Amino acid sequence: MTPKNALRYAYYPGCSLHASAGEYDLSTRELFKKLNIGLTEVPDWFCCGATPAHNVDELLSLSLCAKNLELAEQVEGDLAVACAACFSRLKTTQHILSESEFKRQQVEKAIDAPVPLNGNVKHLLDILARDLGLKRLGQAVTKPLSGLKVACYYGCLLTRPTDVPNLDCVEAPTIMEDVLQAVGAETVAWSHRLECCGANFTLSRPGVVVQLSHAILDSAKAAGADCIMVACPLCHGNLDIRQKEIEGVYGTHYAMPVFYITQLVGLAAGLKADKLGLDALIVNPMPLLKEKQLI
Amino acid sequence: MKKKKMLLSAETMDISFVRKVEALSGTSVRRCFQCGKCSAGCPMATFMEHPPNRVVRLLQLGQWQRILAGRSIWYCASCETCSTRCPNKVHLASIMDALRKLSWDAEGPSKESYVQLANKLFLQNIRTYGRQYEMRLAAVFNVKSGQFLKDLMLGPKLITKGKLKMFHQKNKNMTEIEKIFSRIEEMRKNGEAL
Amino acid sequence: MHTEKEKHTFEPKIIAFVCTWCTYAGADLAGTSRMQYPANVRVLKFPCTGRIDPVFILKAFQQGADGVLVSGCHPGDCHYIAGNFHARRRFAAFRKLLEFVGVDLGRLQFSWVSAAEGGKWVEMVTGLTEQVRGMGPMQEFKELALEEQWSGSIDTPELQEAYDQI
Amino acid sequence: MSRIGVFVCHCGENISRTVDVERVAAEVGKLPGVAFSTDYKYMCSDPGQGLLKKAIREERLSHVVVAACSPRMHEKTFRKAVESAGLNPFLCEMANIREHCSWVHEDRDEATVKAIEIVGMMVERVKKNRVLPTITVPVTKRSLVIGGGIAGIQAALDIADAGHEVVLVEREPSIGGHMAQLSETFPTLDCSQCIMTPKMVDVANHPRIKLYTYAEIEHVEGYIGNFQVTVRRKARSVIEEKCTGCGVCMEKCPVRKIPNTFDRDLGMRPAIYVPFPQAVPNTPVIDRENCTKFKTGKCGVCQKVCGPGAVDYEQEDRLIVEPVGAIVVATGFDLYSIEEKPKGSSIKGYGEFGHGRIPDVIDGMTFERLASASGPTGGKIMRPSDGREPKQIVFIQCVGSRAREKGISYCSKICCMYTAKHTMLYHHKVHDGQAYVFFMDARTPGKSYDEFWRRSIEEEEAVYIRGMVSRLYQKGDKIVVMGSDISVGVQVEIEADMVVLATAVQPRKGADTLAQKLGISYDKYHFYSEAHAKLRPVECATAGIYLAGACQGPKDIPDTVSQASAAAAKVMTLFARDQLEREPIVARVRETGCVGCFYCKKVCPYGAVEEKEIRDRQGNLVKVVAYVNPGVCGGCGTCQATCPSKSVELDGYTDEQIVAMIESL
Repeated sequence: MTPKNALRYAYYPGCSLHASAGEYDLSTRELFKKLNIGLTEVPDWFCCGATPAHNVDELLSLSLCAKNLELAEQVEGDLAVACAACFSRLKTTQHILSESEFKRQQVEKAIDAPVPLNGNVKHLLDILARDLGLKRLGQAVTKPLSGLKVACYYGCLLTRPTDVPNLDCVEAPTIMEDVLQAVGAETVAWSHRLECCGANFTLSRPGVVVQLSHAILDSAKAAGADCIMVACPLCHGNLDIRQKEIEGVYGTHYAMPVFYITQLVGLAAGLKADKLGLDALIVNPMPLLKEKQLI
Repeated sequence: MKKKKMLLSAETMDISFVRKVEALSGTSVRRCFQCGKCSAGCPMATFMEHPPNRVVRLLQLGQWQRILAGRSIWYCASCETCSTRCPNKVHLASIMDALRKLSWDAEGPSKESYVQLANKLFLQNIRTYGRQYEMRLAAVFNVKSGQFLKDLMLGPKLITKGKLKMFHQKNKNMTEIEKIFSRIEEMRKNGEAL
Repeated sequence: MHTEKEKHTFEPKIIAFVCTWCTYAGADLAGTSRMQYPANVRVLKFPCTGRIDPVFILKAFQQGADGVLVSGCHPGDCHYIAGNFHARRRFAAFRKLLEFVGVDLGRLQFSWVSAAEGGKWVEMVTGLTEQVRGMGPMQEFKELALEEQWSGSIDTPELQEAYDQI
Repeated sequence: MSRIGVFVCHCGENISRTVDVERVAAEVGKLPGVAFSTDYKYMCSDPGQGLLKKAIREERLSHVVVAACSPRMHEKTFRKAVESAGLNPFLCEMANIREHCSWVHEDRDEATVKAIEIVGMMVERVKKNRVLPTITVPVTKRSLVIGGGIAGIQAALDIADAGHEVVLVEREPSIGGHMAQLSETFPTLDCSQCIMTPKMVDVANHPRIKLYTYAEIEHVEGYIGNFQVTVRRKARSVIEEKCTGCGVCMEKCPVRKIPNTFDRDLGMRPAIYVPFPQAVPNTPVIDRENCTKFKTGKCGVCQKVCGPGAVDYEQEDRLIVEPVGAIVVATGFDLYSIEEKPKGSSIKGYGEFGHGRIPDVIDGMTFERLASASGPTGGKIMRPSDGREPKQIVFIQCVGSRAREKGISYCSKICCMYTAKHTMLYHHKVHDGQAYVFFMDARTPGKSYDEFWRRSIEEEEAVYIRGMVSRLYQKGDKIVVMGSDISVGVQVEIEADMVVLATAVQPRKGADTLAQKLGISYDKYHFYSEAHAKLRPVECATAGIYLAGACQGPKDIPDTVSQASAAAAKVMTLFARDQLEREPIVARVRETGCVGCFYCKKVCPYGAVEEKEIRDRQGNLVKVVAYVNPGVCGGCGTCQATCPSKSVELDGYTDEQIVAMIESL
């Protein structure tokens, strides 16, 4: 039984969380359980279309997102989204369709249903920092992440673009830092928080990803970070999975673990490594966590 | 093509194409005053033969063939840095989307077949499975692009880490997704949608 | 972009009561900027919205107006210090009255348009015209007008006599 | 029966392109009361006016309607013409068929019908127009100048030199404004202080200039020739008459570490201070927020050391009423701030430039203070963070200006020139340094301006890069500038030691509040509006108030000085007469109808309504009625709309006239 005023959300994991980013999904579910926040997965959700869809077919992209928004209406509560790309697409769809009557009519025709435009689409960060609140988040901490120096990486899509009402200040966001500081970690000031990692070129042009992600890893290391924290499966893929390759190309050595936000917050909330899927990370985080006595 | 002299006249400046871009993107092309801030912040500019500001400039001159012939639009990462920082509220990321759509529709010539191929497979996957199936996406991409050995070293590691699932859940509601795709195709056929 | 002009079956008549310092100047600016708006509006210039007697609005409806727009300076910007504040209070009360007698308030719009807001003027006029077009012609007051003749002057012999006796 | 003449203007093609003017003249000619109607190419031209006058005489016209442009444009012109033909000017009205018709519609038929209706409406109105006598009022030959920057100083000196008294009000403790902060000026590289301070001293010594510094406008009433201005003299805590300006108080003040705003916070000042050594008046002021005496009650050092006993902690704000006949507004500008949320502004800051959090990213005015020989560094260019001399310096133009996204779409006009000047000053002071400028366009229209800009490139070796900067970030002790050169089409990255932003020129904070006190209009950015963009660029639409300098729009020093002298000339023109004719648009009370409720008195914004007793021949009080003083009445007509017995009427806007217009539709 959850109390009446408990937080409850419809949950849209997105494709990656059911595949390459399984640990993000796992840690999210476990953390929210621990924090007494209800998550109900939207039944039969579809892919949001991600970048490829809006890249070549806006109508398709809008329709896929609109369909998902419609499906989410079945579940009580605001829509919680974990992936930054899904979040951006769903938000942007709401924005575009509420601005353009013409596009809304087309999309409604395509999905054969009215588009709910007033539902709140929230990123996990928003739920942790604002709905739950930093204070309550702090109270849930059993093992503060003291001594862990984290570079918070926002990437492109979490705060952009300006005209869509979004997560935080578009050029100087602090929401990730706020959350991490609330759970006792130290955050570093660094320059590449908002730079692009190469995104979905990981499939078609991995060379691009290597170049761009290298700059990000370099900047985080220069700022003295122990690890990087992300809130996007694609950013994670590029920084974590391709890290070894980048080291090879540039002859550098980072060994910089890349965590999902829910993994770090979960760790502070006292969740065990197996519940956070830490073993699924390519860059092994265990030496670092042991050194900081967090595990 | 790119070094050929531009002969400007009312006939060679294809403004109807610009109108189409404006309608699709919902943003003004003429408003751009070529300050170059988009190109200054573009993470992909070094990979493009026409930096973003020049793409808009060519568009202003109605020279879309020059844009579509190149790979610039396919190297845009959709990070939206340009749109976010444009002093003039030109939503360049949307213009890029519109250009890609028009190029895609026209089966336009492009030097960038890999990105197009990846996009095509991605959308096919959605149509067939409702969700993205990364293992299949990567495997088919490698086969189709002829890069059989690409990321060969990553594969086994990802599978052991549980990151590439050999089998995946198929969406139970597949008819719905097919309907969306076919309705859109229908609308396009009837000229109701761009 | 040039759009093909639509032909409508009903062209509403809109009367605008505006102050000379802000809204009239704003409408002038719309002109000098060559903005386009529907030709349905007729502008009556007043020194200040404070001068606008609610009776004029009734009169306009009687005379066949389908919509009335009253517009002056933004609060605080009045050339006559505070005329628009008086107007605002007066019209707040007057709206209630109009609603009571059964006038659809969608036909009457109050707004602030400054001398710099040519665009806003165009928006207001276009918006009201389209809105009133959707509502159809205003019938109620036209019938009344036939029965009653209001001269605008109260110098009737009866009244004069009454005053002289005070 | 009235014999109305209607004159329809083509305005070249401006009207006739969309309105069939011949048809308008023909249709209107059929209206009852219209005796004559015609159309002409340019009614406002000399032959056009001649046509009008001739018709009045030959056709014995009783009223005139000119269908042309906005009355705001040419009403005066035509009323004058009518008057010279022997008619009362208020029997002439204008029908606006240009701004309100031909320019805003495309359909010729629709526009013509509308024009006929507009003219018809004015015909009905003019029938009810009455002969109005001109009202004359006396002129107070004193002038108020608001703002003591170069614009206010120039206007005050010109008016005072012409023999009229001037009250100069400045908000800061000293006059001088922004020009006093500048190091050198373009395009001659004159030292700003050297040309400015003599003028400041002239103001202080002028027998006909009354200077109120540390003072603000509290309240303004009245009208052209007869304003009553209340000035608030803020408590300086130092009695100006007693202070000798010896400066001992400032030396002894124990509080020393208050950032000096005059030096853009680069230097420090005590709690009792003058903003800069050449201040006029050279009288200190106590900053009560930071003074120990005011914070804790203890201290009092300045009072103890002051020989003449000028320090007065008890001093309070004083209100002074000054009668003046004309007002010159010269409140100048503020620089746009790139902070996250500039206070009290809807305009966005620059997150991509770090919202002003990187210490060595400064604005142009801060660079002026660094370069100024009398500045906090003695003219040495050094970084605010560590005092090192920057060897790579980057200037970025158009920060805030021409940035619709941030809320400002205008060009600030002065930045191209002062940035060119900055590169020169930098090169003169740091010989082994390199200056880079990121710019979109170089706008250098002005005498010797383009030559100056070219010199900064060709002789002073500044590197100009066409393209805006996307982002700045700190990397170690360097600032990385991410830009692009759009001429070459490649990205540019510079590791700079210092970055100078040419931030936009904005009106002073509170410009809107002052405008409301003065009853003048302003644009959406809060720049004050001139009466006519081309032909009346120094006058406000409100009679008797004139504009000088950057409060009207971004301006450089020569333009500001020219406009200030022009405003002064306008004031002198006004003061050349003893009596002033004013528009007889005033309210009159019909005493027979007035019931003496005095609602009109309550709503009158000018206090023009008085109580008047009516007595019979024996002297018995019959009743008390309202009386409107025509000298004070502003002509808004609020009384008329309020009067329950319809006993007060505004001449020129009577119920009869308005109802006639409504009925014509």
